[in-house]
Amino acid sequence: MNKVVANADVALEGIRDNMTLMVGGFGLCGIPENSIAALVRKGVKGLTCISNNAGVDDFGLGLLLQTKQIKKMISSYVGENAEFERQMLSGELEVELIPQGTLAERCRAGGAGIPAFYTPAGYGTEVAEGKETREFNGKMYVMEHGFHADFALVKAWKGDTQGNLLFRHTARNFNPLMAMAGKITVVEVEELVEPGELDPNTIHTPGIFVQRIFQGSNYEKRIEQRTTRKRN
Amino acid sequence: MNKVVANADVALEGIRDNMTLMVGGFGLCGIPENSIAALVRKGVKGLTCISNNAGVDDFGLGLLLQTKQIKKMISSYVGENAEFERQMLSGELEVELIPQGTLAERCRAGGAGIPAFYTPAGYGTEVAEGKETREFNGKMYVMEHGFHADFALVKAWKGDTQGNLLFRHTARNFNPLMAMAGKITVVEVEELVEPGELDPNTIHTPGIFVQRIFQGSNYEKRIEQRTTRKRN
Amino acid sequence: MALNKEQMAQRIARELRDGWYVNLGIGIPTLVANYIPEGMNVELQSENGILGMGPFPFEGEEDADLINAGKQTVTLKPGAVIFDSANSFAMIRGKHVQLTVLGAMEVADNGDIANWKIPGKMVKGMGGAMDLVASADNIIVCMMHTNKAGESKLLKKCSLPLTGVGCVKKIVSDLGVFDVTPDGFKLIERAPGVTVEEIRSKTEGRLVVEGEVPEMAV
Amino acid sequence: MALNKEQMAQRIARELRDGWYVNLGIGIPTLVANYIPEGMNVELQSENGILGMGPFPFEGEEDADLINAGKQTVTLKPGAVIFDSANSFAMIRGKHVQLTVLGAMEVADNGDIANWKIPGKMVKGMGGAMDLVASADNIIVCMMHTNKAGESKLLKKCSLPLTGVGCVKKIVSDLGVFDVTPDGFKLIERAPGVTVEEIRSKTEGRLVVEGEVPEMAV
Repeated sequence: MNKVVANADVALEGIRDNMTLMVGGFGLCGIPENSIAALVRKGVKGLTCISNNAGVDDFGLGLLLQTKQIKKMISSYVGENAEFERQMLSGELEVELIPQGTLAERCRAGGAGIPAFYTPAGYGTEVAEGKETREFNGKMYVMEHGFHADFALVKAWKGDTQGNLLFRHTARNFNPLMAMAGKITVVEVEELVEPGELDPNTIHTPGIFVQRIFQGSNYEKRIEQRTTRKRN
Repeated sequence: MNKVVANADVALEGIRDNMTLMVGGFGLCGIPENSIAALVRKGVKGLTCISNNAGVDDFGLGLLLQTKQIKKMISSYVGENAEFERQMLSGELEVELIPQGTLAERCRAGGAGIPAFYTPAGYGTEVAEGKETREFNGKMYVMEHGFHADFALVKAWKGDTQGNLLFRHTARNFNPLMAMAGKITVVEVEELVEPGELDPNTIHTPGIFVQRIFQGSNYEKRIEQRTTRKRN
Repeated sequence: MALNKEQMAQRIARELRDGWYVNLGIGIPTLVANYIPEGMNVELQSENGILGMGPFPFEGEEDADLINAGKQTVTLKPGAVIFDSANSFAMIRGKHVQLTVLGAMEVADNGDIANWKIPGKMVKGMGGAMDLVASADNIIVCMMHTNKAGESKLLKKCSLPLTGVGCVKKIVSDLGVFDVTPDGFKLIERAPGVTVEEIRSKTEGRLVVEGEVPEMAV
Repeated sequence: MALNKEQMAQRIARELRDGWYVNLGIGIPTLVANYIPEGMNVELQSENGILGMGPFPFEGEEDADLINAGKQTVTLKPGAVIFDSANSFAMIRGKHVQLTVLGAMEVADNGDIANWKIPGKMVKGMGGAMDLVASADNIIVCMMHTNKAGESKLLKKCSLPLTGVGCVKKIVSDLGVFDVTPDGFKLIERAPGVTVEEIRSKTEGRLVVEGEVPEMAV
């Protein structure tokens, strides 16, 4: 079951205007750099992007904001991006903000065939407006729906040709959940290996969730907040 | 954050009659042998056990059926056990059968603070009787609630003193999910290690879900169906 | 001649397609694994937590920690993955498994299936069957056409408690292959030497026979 | 004298208990990590997927794949664990985290909190704050008692869009420590040299003062 494709451009074949994409990553950590670059080259427009953040001005999903390819962002936190702010305030960009845990769970639910679930997050706030609320054991909850995407763009550390994936440190974040919920899940890896090289017991994402995988290149892995301490 | 206790008897302190327990394992694979033995020694009665199976006559939860310590079983498949059958048909034992995927998801949901979710499993069958059903995108679903347990009894392969766990092969099954849902989660391991010995990236169950851990002993690991092929 | 179990498994194997993930139920469905065409990539999912399940182990190499959903000792193929039960059913419920093959006691001509409970007898439980039939888009039932008393198992309406409603898409019985259509069981292949008349006489539910129905190659 | 940020963090650290898992929000709450008492086992959870978060890395050892929820480079302690965002919020929503410390723009005397949105200004988003406040049994808000205009942030009713309702249990401000009770903000400690009168004048919500309120040790 070889799912390897040559590169990001091939991997994104079939992406069209107005599609819904999930894009992995938390901040700039664990984002699919190669696939985002390919989206810019491809020039598809009117995209709805489900991604925890919207990148920074000149990196991550910020690149797709510069080119105005994104119609709508569904995120939990978008505050690192001046172009984002400009487009949002001017009404060019639609934004739906949802709690981070709800975002993660909605991706998992979509991938897991769970159409809806209840969470306490956002009850009593504007996030719950228009949503069904309900009491369980004396506490109020909001009903949230599973998310699906036409394409899920995922970044992994290692992956085998069958699509089994391993993530590294906090670059994992939303990636395994979005991998579950894409109709077509495209994965770029830092290291592409043969089946059997990854320990079956410690694979994070089973290949069944992955449709296309490719060896990524030229990872910048930009750090947003370089915080250090002095050796003493 | 050292969670190590001396043995199963210490680990089960606080278990009382009529409590609800989750017990990990699929068939006899990955069952908490030491904790089950300690329950027999302890003699607590009237237990409700949430476990995929009910063991066999003389092993696994079958041991607690022999001693009539179980009042009710919540399981997906119980067909390997003559004593079980006798108690069920005589009305001594209550049995609630639920679909295996629903059982797994209800444990996860309980542990994850999700009070209820929707699944298609069992719609239109007697499993859905008395349960709320609902249509999403033209398909019918059943609302199921999260499960909680007073104690979750879990078997892991390796675990560190902080309760971080690694499971081996299909002995994983329900164990990580039940670990999430126990008010007190008791884990027995084949190998107890120091913090830092397990790779942070490949730990299956983070220690936050575990309250007590001990080094197990004398694992029988009985095989139910020994199937082999001949060398040729 | 009615098909034997191996032939039924062989016939079902012809439904497999390259790149599919498949869940094979206990019994005859398990035998399908032996007939995956050479060179075709099909990965077997076992709902207790395996993708890429291999054959039984060599004698002496059984591992108590590595069993399939039927509690049999198995092996892992290179590239296999282990996961927990929630993730396993996430795959199943989320329609990531392309084909489910399972046995049944009864199937109705609207696709209802009953395979988990006989009232008054010992109830063993549904295991993962209810999740599988409620979730899969592609379900093949593999079963004998009649029960031991000679009564049809392809019915107008199931008499036993249901496992799932309107979900079965295809049936491979020892007598033939049937698509479940809005008009009932549509006969698409006959077992070698089995007549349409015999099938009709042993099918209680609505049977659709259009034109010449070919004999299957065995 | 009102507390400075470090003193506020120090005071909050006194709320920690051995064996707790704690989520520290961005800003002053992050500083609490520097004051965990010697010998006390407290593990820090970062909602982007770390349990057992360590201090910032030494210069030159930053790892782009290892950041905290504030996108700062961090390290792992021995015994740390990494997990995905769904599991992270499973911990939070499932009440496995014993204490959440976070900042706020406003808190009401019924425990409502607002900290994510100022209408008309740029909206950055709630991140994980709504999940945290809706889920945790034990939430400490750490904030300045008044805003830059000198207006109270401890209110009868929040004026800003809410992050969560009736969830805050305790507030550590630069002027004092308050329990959120059915009767309002109950002053339990004063910052050194800060009078009850000053606190009363800067607290818009209902303030409860019973007997002598001690000064905190700094």
